[in-house]
Amino acid sequence: MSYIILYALLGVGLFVLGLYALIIHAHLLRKILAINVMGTGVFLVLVALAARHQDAPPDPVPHAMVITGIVVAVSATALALILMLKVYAATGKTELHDGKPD
Amino acid sequence: MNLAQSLPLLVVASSLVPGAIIFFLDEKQTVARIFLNMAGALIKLALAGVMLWGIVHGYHYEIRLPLLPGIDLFLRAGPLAMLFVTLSATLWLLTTIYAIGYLEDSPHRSRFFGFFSLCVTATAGLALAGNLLTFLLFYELLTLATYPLIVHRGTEEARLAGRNYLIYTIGGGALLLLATVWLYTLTGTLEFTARGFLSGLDAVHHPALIVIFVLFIAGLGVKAALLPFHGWLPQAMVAPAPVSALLHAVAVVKAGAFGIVRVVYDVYGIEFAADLGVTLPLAILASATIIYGSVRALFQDDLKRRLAFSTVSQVSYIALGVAVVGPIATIGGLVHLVHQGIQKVTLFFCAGNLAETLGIHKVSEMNGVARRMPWTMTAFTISALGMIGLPPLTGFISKWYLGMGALDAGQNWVIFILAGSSLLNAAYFLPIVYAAWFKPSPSTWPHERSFGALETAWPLLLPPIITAALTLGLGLLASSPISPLEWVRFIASREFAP
Amino acid sequence: MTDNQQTGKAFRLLLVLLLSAIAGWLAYAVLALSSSPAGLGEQVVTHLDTSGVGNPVTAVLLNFRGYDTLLEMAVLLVALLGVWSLGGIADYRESPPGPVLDTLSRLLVPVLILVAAYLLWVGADAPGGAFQAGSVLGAAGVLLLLSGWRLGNRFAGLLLRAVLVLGLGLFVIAGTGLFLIGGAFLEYPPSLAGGLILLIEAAATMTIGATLAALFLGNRPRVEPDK
Amino acid sequence: MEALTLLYWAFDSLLGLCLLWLAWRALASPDLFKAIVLFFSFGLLMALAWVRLNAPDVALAEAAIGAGLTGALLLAALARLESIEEPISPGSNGGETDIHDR
Amino acid sequence: MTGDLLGIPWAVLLILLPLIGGLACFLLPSLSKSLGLLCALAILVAVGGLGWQLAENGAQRYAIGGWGAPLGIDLYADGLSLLMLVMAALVGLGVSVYSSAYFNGDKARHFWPLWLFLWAALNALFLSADIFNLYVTLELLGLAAVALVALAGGADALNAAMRYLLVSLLGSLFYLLGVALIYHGFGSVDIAILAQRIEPSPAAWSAVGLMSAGLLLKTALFPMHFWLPAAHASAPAPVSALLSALVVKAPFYILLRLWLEIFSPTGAAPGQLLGQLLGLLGAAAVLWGGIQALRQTRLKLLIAYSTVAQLGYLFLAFPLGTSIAWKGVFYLLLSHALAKAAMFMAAGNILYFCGHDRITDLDGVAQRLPLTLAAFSLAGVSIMGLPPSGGFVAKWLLLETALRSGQWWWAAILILGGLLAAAYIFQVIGHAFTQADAPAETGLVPARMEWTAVMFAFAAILLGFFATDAFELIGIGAPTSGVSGG
Repeated sequence: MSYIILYALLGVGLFVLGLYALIIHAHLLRKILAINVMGTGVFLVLVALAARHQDAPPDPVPHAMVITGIVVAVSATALALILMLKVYAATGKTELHDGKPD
Repeated sequence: MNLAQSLPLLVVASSLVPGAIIFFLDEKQTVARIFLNMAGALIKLALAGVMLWGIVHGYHYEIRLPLLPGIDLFLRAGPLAMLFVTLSATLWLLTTIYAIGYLEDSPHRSRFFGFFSLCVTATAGLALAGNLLTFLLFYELLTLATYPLIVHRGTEEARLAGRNYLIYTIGGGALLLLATVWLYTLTGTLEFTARGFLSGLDAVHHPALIVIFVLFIAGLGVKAALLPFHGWLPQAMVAPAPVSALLHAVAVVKAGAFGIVRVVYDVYGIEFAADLGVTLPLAILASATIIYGSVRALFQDDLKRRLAFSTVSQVSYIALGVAVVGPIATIGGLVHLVHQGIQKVTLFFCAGNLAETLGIHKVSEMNGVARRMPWTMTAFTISALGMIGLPPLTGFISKWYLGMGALDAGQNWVIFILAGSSLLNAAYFLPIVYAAWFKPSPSTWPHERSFGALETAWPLLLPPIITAALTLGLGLLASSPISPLEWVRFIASREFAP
Repeated sequence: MTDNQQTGKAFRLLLVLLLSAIAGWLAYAVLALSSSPAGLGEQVVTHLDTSGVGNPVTAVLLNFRGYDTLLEMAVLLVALLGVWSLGGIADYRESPPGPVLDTLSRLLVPVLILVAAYLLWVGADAPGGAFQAGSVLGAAGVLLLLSGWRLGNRFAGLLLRAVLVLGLGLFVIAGTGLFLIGGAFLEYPPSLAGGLILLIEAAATMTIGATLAALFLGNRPRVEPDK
Repeated sequence: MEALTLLYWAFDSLLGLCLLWLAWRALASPDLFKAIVLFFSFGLLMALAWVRLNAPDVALAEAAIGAGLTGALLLAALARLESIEEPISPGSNGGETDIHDR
Repeated sequence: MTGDLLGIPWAVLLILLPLIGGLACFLLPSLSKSLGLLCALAILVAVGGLGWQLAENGAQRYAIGGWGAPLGIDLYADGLSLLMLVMAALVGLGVSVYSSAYFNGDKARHFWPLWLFLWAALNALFLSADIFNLYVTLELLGLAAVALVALAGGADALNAAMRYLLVSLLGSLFYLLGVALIYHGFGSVDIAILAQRIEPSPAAWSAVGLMSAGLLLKTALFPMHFWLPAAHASAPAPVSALLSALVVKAPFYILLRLWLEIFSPTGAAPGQLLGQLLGLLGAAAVLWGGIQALRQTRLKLLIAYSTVAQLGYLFLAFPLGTSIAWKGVFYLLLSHALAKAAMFMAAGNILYFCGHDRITDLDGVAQRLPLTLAAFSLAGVSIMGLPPSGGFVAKWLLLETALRSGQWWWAAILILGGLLAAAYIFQVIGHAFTQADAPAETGLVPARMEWTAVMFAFAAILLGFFATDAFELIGIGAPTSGVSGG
């Protein structure tokens, strides 16, 4: 029971840290890193709480969810990176220009 | 879907179907377009006749189509509905003939006649509406159908007038929608019933009903050109003559007045409205509009703007007739619905003829025009005198009944309003008639077009003559069984059962 | 966020406060959760024998929640489609691979392929399975791409697309097949379950490997026979 | 408290702190390359965390995809970012035209 | 014959058809156009089958893999999902026909597989009854939508696509954290089971907050709408139609599902508070969207901001909460989808015809594309909520609930929103009646593109007449049962 809480809290911490970085940093690559860190945070919460009963073996369903999540995360990251490169090639900037009035 | 049910639908479809087809006609297919227009108009007139005859013999024509959960699209050919449908059918036929002549070779005629037919469909639907929702549906459809007609010419001025028209009518429509929904939440039904369906509601709702009444009058007042909401009407004169004729005599303005009649008689019931104390303010508002309209008309040099302000005042006679509680005043108000329509359409036809053949737009340019265009000017004079209210013309009858109704209801101040407005009418019509007949005509007209033997093209000349004859005929034969006066008396009897 | 320093600082402070409040609340919620009843663990164990696989995670991934995995394969494919539809980007590796990379990749790639096969096989009863094997295969592909190897023209067309589609295609075909022989969609009869899952996993491994390598490359192999 | 649970607690808290510190440095470091390398090591340590939560499948997936491939994608993207930087002046209309010169 | 026709699991077919179509289009790019259209028709037939099946034996629950709810994943189809599927099928068919003329060559090769996968994601999302499965469908939807937006290729499109991708991922992560908390709190991810097990607890509240925040971000409700206008305006025309009509409605559908079945039982005081907040944000969206739409100089941006405003209407039903209000929302979803698709296609035609969509220079164009302008104005009638359109029915029902429950301020918002819509739509239509010298030498815009736009607009108007029997279909399985009658 003991270390589960630690990892679950760590998960929440990573989630919030990633959110902070996503909002603060303008560079697209950093935003993508932040999204990945947030994702890892959520997965940590999912898996940590799955093992909260010391005696029983951990609940496999969250593990399957996390594996699916990781694959989804990597595909999203790949698309994001290539899109970032295209944005850079097209606009010459690695930040999102909000030219249009909000 | 037996015949009794299909008739109201057929009346609405008789202008919708040709309109839909005309939209897709190419500009050059004039024969097809004329045929479709005329066929639609004649069929609608025939159907209206059949239904008129049917109602007198006790048949019922109504149809219900599911629209909203709990409320249907309900078309019912009651006597009041038939009054307006017949009026709009006849005047649509004449205006179509006139429009074909007027827009001889101008661009976008398919688009014009398409929306023209849509307009009349909306008017017919609005007249036949059996409940407030159906009325609202066709009321908004009318707004959408008339906007393209106003901006038909595409000039900057026309588009500005169109924009103004929209601001007023869309705003009015929103108020009407709010009032209708609010009423529905209070009563749970929107069906028009002979002496209103609100008398049953308990007293706690009365303040809400007053506010709803104000919303109704505001929403309908926009189209009926009541005082604060009349601004769009004079500006809409920039539209071609058949559109001004259609707007003022047949469709838009009458829709507003008809709406007020429906709301007061078939939603609130005249007695319940009187108890609520809303009829008097309406009467005052109508009277104020009558006087205001006539006064403004005095100072308009442009002929069509003068006629527009005259309409603003004339339509309020109907509102006045409705607001004065009593069967005779009701008859006066309702019959004026028909009479004003016929007289005003004649005046606009004549104004269109003057503009089309001699290029005259200003009253000051009309000296001695009667010698050049005798037939048009006789029609103009007959209708003008009818407007003033000289016996034996139609205008006199409606003012007579209005006056008698006011006396009967003890509202003596209405007599002064009627007298005053008749004087004002005379003040802004007689100078025109005098100038046209007795003043020497100028050497050359602004830009004269000759049409051979006749003073102007026959499709431009025939409609005003017919409507002028109607003005005269309905005046003289007012008491004959088939006249609108008899029909209105038949309607009023239902509203005021002893 | 090119705001000037002063508001920048205030904004960051506010943001930190807000986010730490959210973190605090979430931590409280997670703490409260730690005492709640167990999840679906035992149900998975009870049904494990009829799922045709020993490892509970693979059982959940491929059998109990197979539909999730099917959609997730579609996600992978859509990501690749998206990357390819963005048009090409600069292919950075011009210079020939250095000697170290060259020998390393010659040694490592066969080993990686062997590891992938092993992971795939062992996935039935021990930790492993399609995704892990696929990603190791993908790593081998990346290594090859890094050392300058490119797919020959003949393979870059329909064949490559066939491999990319194999995993999802087989999954869908298996699912509909199972339905046609009378079960629900994707309902493995216990007897067939083991073999079928292994077949699907093999196809998935190939597809995931190829897709991840293609995602790394970034643009569609230029030679398109049937453009 | 026997020594073993004490040891677990020490290890977990150390791992947790290290993960948090790595994530924070990865997101906040000024140099992009250093950020990616830190993210890389964060991924590997995460694999260790999954093992501690006895989720071996997830550990494998994280090591192979999370750290391995995502790291490779990030590094490739960074390399391409720099390679695009010199030839095309920012603001040109997309790098498409000169891609096919090879 | 009818026995087994009813037996076919139309729900599964609805998901597999676009998936297989997408795979086939990817494999054989030269045939993609015909495959795509074929697939669109097949899906329409499948939706018909499902509708008939629902009408016959009520709401359907289909256990995938035969395992049943807590362990396996269930598909659940009731009136609400049928409505969304019909919407997706209609808009999908129209967009497919439009795109067959709009895209050609290399762009078409990329468009069709992405579009069919997006359609598969939509159908899977509308049918799924499992909140983690909804996460995967949301991701699939997001990635496909981003790729389609980026298909336009220009700097704006790429920039908008990037922002859209980041927002979509952020929203999904919030949603996933909510799913994690709910799963560990109540032991299941199936909506029906959760509906029974859920009771107010810190985990439940934070899950409600997180999931709602994630979904609101993806639905672009007012404060979080910043990404929508750029994305919907710079995407190619059929894609903008898809985004506004379907993609942006999917997260709203999930929020609706969760709200009606899971969150409303926790309808304690904070639940009402959240409802009022959503209503407030919706009202702000209606006003802000309308005002911004008025200020736009480009047509597609105007339509995009109109979407922001119309989405605001959808959230007005949360504080109202009665089943009539939900009926209004359901009908608004459908009529807005059709009308907005028609509008974006009209804008696409104008862009296709004269290369720009600056509203002030529309004069010459409006004369030459009468059909396109007719489509825009008919669709405008529905957006404004003027009778006889579908939009009017929805506005009427919402107004009725607002006035009946005494919350007249929502009624004021509805009326004001309608006036704002009238303002920005007639601003565009006004240009149609200017003097155009040369008569229309038509034939430049492919007929298919113009006629699909007109068909959609006409359908939005016709919706006004079929409200009653549409509501019978939507009522199957009583999607709003969890809500007070009234």
